[in-house]
Amino acid sequence: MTTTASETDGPVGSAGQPGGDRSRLAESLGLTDDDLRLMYRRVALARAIDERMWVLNRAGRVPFVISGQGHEGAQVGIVSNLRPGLDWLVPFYRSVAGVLTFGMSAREIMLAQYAKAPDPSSGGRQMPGHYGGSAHNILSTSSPVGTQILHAVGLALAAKIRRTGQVVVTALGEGASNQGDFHEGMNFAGLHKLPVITVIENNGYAISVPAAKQAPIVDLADRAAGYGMPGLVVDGADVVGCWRAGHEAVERARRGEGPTIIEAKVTRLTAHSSDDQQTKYRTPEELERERLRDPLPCFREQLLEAGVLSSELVERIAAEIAAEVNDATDWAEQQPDPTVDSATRHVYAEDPA
Amino acid sequence: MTTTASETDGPVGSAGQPGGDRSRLAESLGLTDDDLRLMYRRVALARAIDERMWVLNRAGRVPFVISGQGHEGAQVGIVSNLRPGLDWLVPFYRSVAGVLTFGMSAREIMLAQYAKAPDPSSGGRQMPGHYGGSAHNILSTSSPVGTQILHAVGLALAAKIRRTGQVVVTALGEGASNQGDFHEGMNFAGLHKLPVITVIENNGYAISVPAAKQAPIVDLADRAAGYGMPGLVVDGADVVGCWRAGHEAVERARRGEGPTIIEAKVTRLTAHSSDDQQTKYRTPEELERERLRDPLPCFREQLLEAGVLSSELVERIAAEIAAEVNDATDWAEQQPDPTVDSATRHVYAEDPA
Amino acid sequence: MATRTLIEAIREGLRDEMRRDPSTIVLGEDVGVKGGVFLATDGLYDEFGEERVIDTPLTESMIVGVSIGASANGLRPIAEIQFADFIFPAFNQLVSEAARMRYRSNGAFGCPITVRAPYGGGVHGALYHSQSVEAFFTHVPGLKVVIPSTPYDAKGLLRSAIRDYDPVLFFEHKKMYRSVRGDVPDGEYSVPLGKAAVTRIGAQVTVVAYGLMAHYALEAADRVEDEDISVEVIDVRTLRPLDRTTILDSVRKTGKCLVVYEANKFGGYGAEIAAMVAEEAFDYLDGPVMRVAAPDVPAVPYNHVLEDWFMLDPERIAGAIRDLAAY
Amino acid sequence: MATRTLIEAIREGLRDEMRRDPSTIVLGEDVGVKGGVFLATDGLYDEFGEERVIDTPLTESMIVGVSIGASANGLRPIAEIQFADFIFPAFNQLVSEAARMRYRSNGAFGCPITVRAPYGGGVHGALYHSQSVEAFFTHVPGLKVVIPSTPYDAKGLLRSAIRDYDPVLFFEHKKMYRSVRGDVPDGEYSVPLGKAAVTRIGAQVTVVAYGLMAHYALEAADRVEDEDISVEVIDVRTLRPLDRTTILDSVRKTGKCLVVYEANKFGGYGAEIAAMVAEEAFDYLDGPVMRVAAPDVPAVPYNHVLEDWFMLDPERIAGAIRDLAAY
Ligand SMILES: Cc1ncc(C[n+]2csc(CCOP(=O)(O)OP(=O)(O)O)c2C)c(N)n1
Ligand SMILES: Cc1ncc(C[n+]2csc(CCOP(=O)(O)OP(=O)(O)O)c2C)c(N)n1
Ligand SMILES: [Mg+2]
Ligand SMILES: [Mg+2]
Repeated sequence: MTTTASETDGPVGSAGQPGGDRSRLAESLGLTDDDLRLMYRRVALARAIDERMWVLNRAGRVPFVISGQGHEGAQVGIVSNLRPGLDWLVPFYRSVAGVLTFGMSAREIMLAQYAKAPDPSSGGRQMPGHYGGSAHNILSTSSPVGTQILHAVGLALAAKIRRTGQVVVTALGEGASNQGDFHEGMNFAGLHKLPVITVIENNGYAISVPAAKQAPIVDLADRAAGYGMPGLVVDGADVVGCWRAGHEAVERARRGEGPTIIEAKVTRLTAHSSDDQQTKYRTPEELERERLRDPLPCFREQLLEAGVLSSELVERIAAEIAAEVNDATDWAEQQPDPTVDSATRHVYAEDPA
Repeated sequence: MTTTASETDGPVGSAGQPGGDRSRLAESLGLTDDDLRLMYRRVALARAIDERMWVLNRAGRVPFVISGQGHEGAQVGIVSNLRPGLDWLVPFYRSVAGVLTFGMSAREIMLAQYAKAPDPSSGGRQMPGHYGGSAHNILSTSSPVGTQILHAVGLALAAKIRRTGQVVVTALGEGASNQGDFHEGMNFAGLHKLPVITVIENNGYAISVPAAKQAPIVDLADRAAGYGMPGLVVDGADVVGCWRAGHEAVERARRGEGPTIIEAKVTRLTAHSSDDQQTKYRTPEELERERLRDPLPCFREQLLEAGVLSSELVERIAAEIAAEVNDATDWAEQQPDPTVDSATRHVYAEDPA
Repeated sequence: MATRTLIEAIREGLRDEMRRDPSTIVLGEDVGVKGGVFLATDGLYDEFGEERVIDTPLTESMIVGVSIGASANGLRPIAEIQFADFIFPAFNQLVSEAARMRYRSNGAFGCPITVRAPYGGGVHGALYHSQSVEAFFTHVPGLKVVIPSTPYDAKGLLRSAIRDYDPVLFFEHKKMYRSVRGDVPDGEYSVPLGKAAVTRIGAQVTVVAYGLMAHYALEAADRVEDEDISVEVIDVRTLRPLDRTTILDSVRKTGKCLVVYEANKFGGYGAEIAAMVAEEAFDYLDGPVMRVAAPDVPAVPYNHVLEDWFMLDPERIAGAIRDLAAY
Repeated sequence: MATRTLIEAIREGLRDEMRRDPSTIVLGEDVGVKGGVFLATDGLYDEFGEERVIDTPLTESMIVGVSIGASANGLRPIAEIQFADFIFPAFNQLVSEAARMRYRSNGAFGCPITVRAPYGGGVHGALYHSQSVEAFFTHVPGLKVVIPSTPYDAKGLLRSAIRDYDPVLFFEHKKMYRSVRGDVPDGEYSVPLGKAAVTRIGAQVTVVAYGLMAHYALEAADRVEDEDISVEVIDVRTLRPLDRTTILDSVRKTGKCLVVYEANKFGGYGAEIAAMVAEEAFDYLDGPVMRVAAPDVPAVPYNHVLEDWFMLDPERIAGAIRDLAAY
């Protein structure tokens, strides 16, 4: 598993006994304990950044939040299998953990949250959550749901034609998977056996519309068969299981054997966005119940039991993350807003050459 | 099975021994021999009208033809299960036999072919093949493929809400089934268990693009499972088999048990349209081979063997059909063209009341 | 008479029509239990049940296409597209199908559907929750396009739209939902489609606008009043079919015309009004037909600095009025 | 120099660019083995193989959406939409995605794709094989829109479109494919985007047109010549970005402007040109800016009587020129 620049000299490297003992769990996955600690750190960091976004919103410091609490396990598990710098990620607005895993820094995410001029996603032009960045091979994303699927398939087509060996991962919600673009994209991907992995992060709701009112089937991954590709269903609270599914799919794509649909059953731990009142359509009991499906504690327990994490290490990581999030927040808040004279730039290419 | 006005005093009624003996075949289907003869007559009539269209085009009498030679068996077999006057048909440009079966007359079809003022489909405003008519519960159809699926689903939604007991049949090509509207429509139909039957008439080509370049799977009906509905595959040359599938689907819909996708494997015996040169992408051998899948002779043989048809009857029906087609052609050709002063009518409702 | 916000007037219009006509249904994303993301349909689910108030899957083409089919079989669907920005997946169904059902069938079939959608900027909606998309539809014969600017008109025009026998696109400015209040009669009334309103009478300059800009135009007119510039303001209300007479009569009187719209200037709806005036009132013009509209960048950027830069305001409109008056 | 039909020039333009730039691919329905329903891509499949000339499934949104993604990963896709009438399923991908990729990413990503589509009436194409859809796209910042009227321009502009770094919609009038011939240089040349052409010099009336109407405008100018009406004709060629200077300079000279377009008049592209002229050349106008365009019915009906009624012809344009000249 590849670590990204910002992570190499992180706490994890220092945490794992260099070349030291290897847990059964890690061994069974062909990973090192450090790899697992890194995955844990990513889940925890994403959560911490995400929670900070909501704090800032409630404090009136940022007007809008849409994020991924409950989705982090699936994103980290799957995206950890990609090669930053080579592969592509085409995220959606819940992909906080996904873009972090693929190389975005906490600072870059906070820049988008504050919509500041240096924001690599859009220079403050898009709403927070619309991640992208050419430096990270993360394609710019828009708001209309489902459109990104076709872009991911197109990236994969180019990868195949140009023989770059790239693999593309894209993510969307279960609601978006009912859009026509999903059908057209999966059909083409299956037809040309393109190296693209489509992750349906099924959190059971499209804003207020429950899964039962969205589609007549329980597992949307079942639709993969109709596109001549494998469809995997994984529990989003089982980070290791998500990694396994991602590993299998990425390897298949890398071998040129074509696309995969992975449906991760996740939970939405927050309202849809800061504009939504979910208590109007979700009961307290349900919200309570859903907490049990939170990937963060589940993964932590698993790694503690496996001896990959110790309570000391958990605390150290938590402290380091807290510092990282504070730094990202303070730093981003101090960055300049985009200037009016920049507003007309980049409607068209500036210097074609 | 219901006959339509134009057919009641047709040759078939007179042909069958009134209340007379019943073939095993008819018995096994719960039909009478007359029903089977009527179906045969519809297939044969559709073919005769269709061939006439092409003759007229080659003779320079009509500028354009798009029609359904090879598709008639599936259309007659399935649509024969509907109740004219109650149910709905949402056809496509190959549905010559389908609309005939559902109540359109040879004259009405020829009016569309000549684009004359009395043409019930569009008053000569649309290209030939865009059948529709409020008198027959045949919804007006357009050229963009796949859009009609959603209209059929909408008709079925209204049928369910208004409790009319109506069943809706719509048809499209396998190429069109890859359009986003198919996905969105099937998902909604399955979700609300709507009384709509979607017939994919798979003739192996979307103009020049062969099935293998359209989708990664062989049987598009397999996609039905992803929409929580049954998917049936039938041989379009087996008219009786198509009737059985249609019967099963219509009964299910009528019982309120929801939609069905029927994929009929048909053959396209002509070029895509009079504008297409199919020899550029289909070999003589293939065209030769495909003739074996022609539903007309297949059905004729079957009914002769079953004793439902006799060679005399076949000839009499042929003669009557020839007369009917001549009458329709001559009559339609003499009808007036639409007038210029009618051109601005019906952009908006004329007298809302 | 009761005072209502724009959203309340729309909600009441929907409720009243659903009570009056059992063939009406409401369908869209989150319109049921949640009552819509702006609460335009709040309460309808409880009153009319899930059969007539349908929470649909996240599929706009289906929402419109199914409405078209249902309208051919005895229903009068009122569809909500959650944001006008998300109407594009349904573009083919609206333009190729809804708009032409009647014409292509030579009058055999109609398409009595209403498609509501919140539009407009100034709410931190950024590129995809702020657009003014009217020009994509006003060019389409067979469609009707309505943009109300007051609670009174919103309820009255919505009633007419729902009762209309043709497809009507009904765009509601989301910034006005709660910021604009006005009197709405308690009883039954409706405002006919196809009629513009002269919302301020003046002598020197005619300002033609709609939606939020119809308000800003009035504010701008106030600002220049004490500079002795007399402005007549016309609220278009129905963009298609357009009430040409009211606009032309006004311009023939004032001799000057300013068209204001929130959308991108190039190729926007205001271009049609300007072109019509330039063609049909030429002899009466004492100055160029001017347009004030949004800059030609894709849409409203998110950051407040950029958003403020993008959005028109009364002062910019007043500036154009001064220029035109001084011409 | 060699004489070419419009379709031959386009085919050569595609072939030459594909030979020059290995990152170009062609994709669309029937563009491969069949060579396109109008044979615009005939021969490309044999020369470049099925990897670079892709017969796609019947899915327009995919064709455009996949082109967008491929263009972000090193390819220059040239997509064909079989008929402009069928571009609407891809509307969301074109307007929400292709047009905004650069702006929304603050310049990080571009979208160098070319989308070709045959448009226009007069070929018995009826409601869905005859449309002029340009106005739906010329309103969109981020898109470029080109409509050539001669083989020379078609090849030269197509080259520029393919080499451009932004999404270009390239509309070709299907009636002109084989009916219009003209000289095309053998060697390498290109025609820049964003420049209109004065195709006839005159003094009294400026006629602005594009596509088939650019030819009809010239014919109309010939007809009124011996009535001593001197007409200047401008072929817009690139509708967005528009060459305002060439048009305004001409109108400031002639004092009269007629805009001709094949699409429905109301809200059509010509409205923008008329509005611009009325606003920026007002002081020079000796008559109203007039427009001649199609009637406001959904599209061209099929029956020849109705089709002839719908379509503009040189005589109708000449009539408008006479009115304007006499003004
Ligand atoms: C085409 C389109 N229609 C509507 C919306 C408004 N909208 C934003 S998110 C959302 C729900 C998405 O649900 P899902 O795909 O399940 O993703 P989730 O938010 O649950 O992760 C909706 C309706 C949109 N962004 N795009
Ligand atoms: C949206 C759209 N795109 C393209 C076309 C042009 N076109 C007409 S028929 C056709 C092929 C249809 O193939 P299929 O759906 O298999 O039906 P078939 O003609 O084979 O019966 C195409 C591409 C169209 N009518 N609509
Ligand atoms: Mg969801
Ligand atoms: Mg086919």
